[in-house]
Amino acid sequence: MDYKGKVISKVMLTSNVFQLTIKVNGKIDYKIGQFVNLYCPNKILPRPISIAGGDGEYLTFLIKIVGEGTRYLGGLARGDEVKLVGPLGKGFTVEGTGNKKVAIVGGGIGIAPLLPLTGVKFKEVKYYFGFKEKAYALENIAKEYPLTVTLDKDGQNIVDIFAKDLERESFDFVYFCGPQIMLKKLQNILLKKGIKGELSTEAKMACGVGGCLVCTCATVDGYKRVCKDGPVFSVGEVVFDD
Amino acid sequence: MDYKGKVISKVMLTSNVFQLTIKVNGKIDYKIGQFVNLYCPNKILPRPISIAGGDGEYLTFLIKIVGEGTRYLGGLARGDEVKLVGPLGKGFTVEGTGNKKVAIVGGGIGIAPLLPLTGVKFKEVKYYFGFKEKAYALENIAKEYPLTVTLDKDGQNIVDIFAKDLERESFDFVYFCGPQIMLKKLQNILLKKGIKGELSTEAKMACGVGGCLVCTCATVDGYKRVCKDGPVFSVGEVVFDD
Amino acid sequence: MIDLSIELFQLKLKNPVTVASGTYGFGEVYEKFYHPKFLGAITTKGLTLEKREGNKGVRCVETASGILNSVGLQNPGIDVFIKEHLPNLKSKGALVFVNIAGKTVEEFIELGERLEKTDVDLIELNLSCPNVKEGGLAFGISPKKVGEITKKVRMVTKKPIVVKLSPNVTNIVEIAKEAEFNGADGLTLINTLQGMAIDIDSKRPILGNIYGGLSGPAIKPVALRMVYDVYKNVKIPIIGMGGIVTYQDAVEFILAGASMIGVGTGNFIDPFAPIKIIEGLKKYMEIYRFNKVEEMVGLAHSERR
Amino acid sequence: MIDLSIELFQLKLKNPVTVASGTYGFGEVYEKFYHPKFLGAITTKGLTLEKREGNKGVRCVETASGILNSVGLQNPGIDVFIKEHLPNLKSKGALVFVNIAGKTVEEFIELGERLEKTDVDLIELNLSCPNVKEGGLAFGISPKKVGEITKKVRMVTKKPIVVKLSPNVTNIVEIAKEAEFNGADGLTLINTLQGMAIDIDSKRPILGNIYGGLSGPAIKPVALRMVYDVYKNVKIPIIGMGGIVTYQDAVEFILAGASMIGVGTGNFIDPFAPIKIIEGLKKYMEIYRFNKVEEMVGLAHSERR
Ligand SMILES: Cc1cc2nc3c(=O)[nH]c(=O)nc-3n(C[C@H](O)[C@H](O)[C@H](O)COP(=O)(O)OP(=O)(O)OC[C@H]3O[C@@H](n4cnc5c(N)ncnc54)[C@H](O)[C@@H]3O)c2cc1C
Ligand SMILES: Cc1cc2nc3c(=O)[nH]c(=O)nc-3n(C[C@H](O)[C@H](O)[C@H](O)COP(=O)(O)OP(=O)(O)OC[C@H]3O[C@@H](n4cnc5c(N)ncnc54)[C@H](O)[C@@H]3O)c2cc1C
Ligand SMILES: Cc1cc2nc3c(=O)[nH]c(=O)nc-3n(C[C@H](O)[C@H](O)[C@H](O)COP(=O)(O)O)c2cc1C
Ligand SMILES: Cc1cc2nc3c(=O)[nH]c(=O)nc-3n(C[C@H](O)[C@H](O)[C@H](O)COP(=O)(O)O)c2cc1C
Ligand code: FES
Ligand code: FES
Repeated sequence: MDYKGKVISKVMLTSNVFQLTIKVNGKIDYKIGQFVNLYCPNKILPRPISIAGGDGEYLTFLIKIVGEGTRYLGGLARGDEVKLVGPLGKGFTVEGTGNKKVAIVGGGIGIAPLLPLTGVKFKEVKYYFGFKEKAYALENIAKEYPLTVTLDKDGQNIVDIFAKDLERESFDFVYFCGPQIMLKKLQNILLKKGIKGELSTEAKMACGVGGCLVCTCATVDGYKRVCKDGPVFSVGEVVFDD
Repeated sequence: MDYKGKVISKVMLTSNVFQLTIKVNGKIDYKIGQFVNLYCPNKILPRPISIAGGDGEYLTFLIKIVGEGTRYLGGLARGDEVKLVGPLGKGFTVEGTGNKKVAIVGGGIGIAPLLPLTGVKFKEVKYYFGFKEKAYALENIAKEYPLTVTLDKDGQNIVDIFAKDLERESFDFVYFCGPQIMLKKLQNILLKKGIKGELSTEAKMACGVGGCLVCTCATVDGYKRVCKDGPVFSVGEVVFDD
Repeated sequence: MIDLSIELFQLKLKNPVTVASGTYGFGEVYEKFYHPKFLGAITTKGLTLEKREGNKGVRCVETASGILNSVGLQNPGIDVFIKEHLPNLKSKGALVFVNIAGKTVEEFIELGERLEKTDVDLIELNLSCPNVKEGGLAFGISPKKVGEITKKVRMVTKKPIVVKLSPNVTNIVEIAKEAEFNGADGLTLINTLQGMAIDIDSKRPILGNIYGGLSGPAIKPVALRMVYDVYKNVKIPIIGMGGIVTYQDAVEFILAGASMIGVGTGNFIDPFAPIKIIEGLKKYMEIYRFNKVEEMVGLAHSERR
Repeated sequence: MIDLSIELFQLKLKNPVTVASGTYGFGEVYEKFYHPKFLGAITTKGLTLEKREGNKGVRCVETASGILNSVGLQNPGIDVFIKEHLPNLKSKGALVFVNIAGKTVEEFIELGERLEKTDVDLIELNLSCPNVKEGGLAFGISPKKVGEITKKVRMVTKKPIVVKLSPNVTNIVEIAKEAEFNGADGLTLINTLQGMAIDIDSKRPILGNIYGGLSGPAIKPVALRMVYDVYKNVKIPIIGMGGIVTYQDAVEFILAGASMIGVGTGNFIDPFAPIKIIEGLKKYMEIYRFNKVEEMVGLAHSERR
């Protein structure tokens, strides 16, 4: 469960988003959508970060610098060591989707856990990856990942774009991740249309393994632990705040 | 008063003592015996470290790793930055000693503040530098500094050796620094013989500039601040514990 | 030979290391790191009579060398615990300390009665939770209430009772004595310090519950002081906790007077912390030639050696 | 235009930033870093009637994000201060807040009387020093004593009086109200939390005085909570302190209800901390379009915005 990772590369994709690739002293057999706890010596709690790719021996992360922990991670350089624990949480359901037409909708850094889905065989798949800032997007992300990226158009965000497509196109299953407000909007749309799907949500965590109950989110079955019962939940499960 | 230093070199002299040379963004006009506060990002308080040499633009330190702060400093590498404040404290009196025969007595890492005295002209000077561990001494220290080093002989420490010499030789002035027990013993000897001198003492510090009063030591005139009224005191001033 | 085992509360413990209530769930989630039987005992999350959902909104913030939590005693209720979690826990071969929290004196009695019929090994009375509106801290700051609850639970169970004290008081010694006088077999200290944090952008308290309990290395000096003071004034054993992450921390608490120590926030900082502490204690005892933990307990009180 | 000046205690302050008593000497030693007149006010080391040598042995240990100190009110005595230090301080153009500590009620009165005849700007009653045997904390934990001392000093001076409270209590609000009721013009909170540390090699408490006061970032969540609670319950202004190092910390305290903030341990962490805080406050007010500090005070109490 606990590993030492050696930094293989760190690439800044934008001024505050970077791709980190590490080699693990072992092999992490992960499910798509799972995350690891990365330890930052300048903070006492580890930072939960989704596995954005890799074969388990090598792991790739896509990380946005938002505070001291991620700033530390952003300062890592080739050869540095990083302590990690994982894989943690429940992943996306990808069994039995081979005959399904799916949409994958990601907002901002929320694309991270969705990226490994690019390796899954679906009957048909369409990506909706939206970014607020220009620089964040296309040129760099698309260069690094084998994706067709649908970009934010002026005034419209990725959910609006997807909703418009939904008017003339239908999907069997939707995977999505992004800011809370986006998750809420999209879940409402899917519920109304009766489309199934899974989302990955976030909460401030402490243990990351299900022991402390600080990371709960409200669901139709009461509070659940994002770290252990999630971060992936089915459409309709999570009850978002107003 | 506050500077940024760039590490020019770090040389391990023993397994836990290293010589650190930094280039300061400015020039620190220091007196021999003064110290600086080196900031360690993993600790909240700075670490007081004697200036062991250098022209003020370049500074050399001799540091022993004893805890987390000094361990951090020992991990610095060429090119790293280190924040420092100084010069702090009162230095040794070196005015009017040109016609004096002096002894310079240092124990272990206590030699650090004494090293710049090698650049002072005395009528005559004799060094007594003692080390507990073999490795600590001669080969490495003497290689780095233009010194004749008197080594600990079995069962005898540097104070014993110096005391024996005092039986057949006399000195006008003694500079010394080292563990508390050594300072106490040597001060007693000098008081008895009526020989003048100065010692540099230590205390746990917080501010380093005289504002907080945590670093006091007992003197014949009451408690004094080691950081501001010291660390150099005249023989007879400091009242050591039993 | 170094022997970490210790007899306490009429129990024979493998070693003096447990986990702090609320940081370890019901023992199952840390199994991927090590087998729970290696611990001296497991301490469960605080249990109430009825199921509790806990507090709304953000429940945790990291602070300088500490964390604030405001879980608010989320738990499935004592009956679910007894039926679903306890058998599994006991089957692991670990001693089980159960932390309970009543909203009223009667609830504490009821909780004690229900546990009396089970095979839990020890009952820890949580008279110090800062994150609930009723009971909790309100009881823990009153020596009288602490005495009363201890006495009444004492009457319904033969199991060892340990009273967990709050640091948010003027005089913890007075409260400790009251617990001892009324029949407690031991004391756990400390629970969390009340604190808060504010988001300077939204300009609102960060935690949904506004207040939270501060734990972790930041509070160690305070916890240590309280263990030291209480040790001087009571005869029953102390389970010390508050910021313990390394074996060095654990030794400090034992020297201050703790017969046993608990790791809480330390589990988040390093999931192997309890195991490393057990190994470190052994090493320390080897170096300083202690054979039994008992020889170290309270040594910091003796004259300069 | 952003205006950091603030009127408090019938004084016009350049800005709401002072230094915490005991961390800044009598203002002279930090002059090599910046001119004291840039501060809203200077607060002196605690003064007593007679000269005090302070505590023996080690007086400071670093802990996780904090420090323990046990200086024990070393100071030259009030008369030496008035004669030798005050004129120099006043000549700097800074407002001078004087922290005083009596062993008895009578000593507090006497200290107040002597200061009344000087040009100090404010008197801070230290009813919370954990490092002395008489007075200090023993007064600070008793609402009655706090009230009595406030009232009696009030009678001998027209200068503004601020009462400095201890966090080592069950109910700081009750004590704050007592000070307000008896005529305090303001409150300073918090003083240090009582703590200790043990050397696991010598197996003895590290501090010569065994106990010390914990300060620094570690205690910030506790200090913030107390400022927030007291603000809700009193009308007089609060000088907030406890772990403030950056302007973000300062903003948290102001939003919680502090009209002014003090930097203590922060001075050791960064000698320029108070100056950087003043600059940072300006920047923050610019971003969030505040014109006066008063607009920010206590904002965390208002409904979600
Ligand atoms: C299951 C899970 C998977 C995650 N996967 C990723 C990932 O793949 N890549 C990634 O970059 N992040 C991911 N995150 C978010 C990441 O864990 C946090 O951004 C990180 O912990 C922040 O740490 P910090 O020390 O940098 O910031 P902190 O100092 O903890 O916070 C700094 C500020 O940023 C705010 N903040 C915290 N988290 C976020 C956030 N997610 N977005 C915006 N502001 C935030 C805080 O409220 C605070 O104001 C994931 C989170 C979870 C729960
Ligand atoms: C004026 C002055 C000048 C100094 N000059 C130098 C110098 O030139 N070179 C140098 O190496 N050190 C020097 N020191 C000592 C140095 O400041 C300390 O060793 C350092 O602060 C320890 O920090 P740390 O974080 O590594 O250890 P800490 O974590 O603070 O302490 C670790 C352990 O080591 C013990 N300890 C602390 N200081 C010492 C010590 N000096 N010797 C042995 N054990 C100690 C502590 O009690 C503790 O148990 C000087 C001290 C003073 C006051
Ligand atoms: C997330 C979390 C949940 C907690 N829940 C409980 C609880 O249910 N009952 C209880 O008595 N203490 C609870 N505590 C307090 C801890 O058991 C412990 O007393 C405190 O955290 C201090 O120890 P530490 O610094 O090692 O964490 C909780 C602490 C944390 C951090
Ligand atoms: C070294 C030191 C000395 C102190 N001396 C005094 C004092 O004389 N009088 C007083 O009221 N508070 C004293 N204090 C307490 C501080 O003024 C302040 O209340 C406390 O340290 C919390 O603030 P901080 O975390 O910013 O340091 C002292 C604190 C320290 C660290
Ligand atoms: S982070 Fe501890 S339960 Fe989820
Ligand atoms: S370290 Fe503050 S007075 Fe010496």
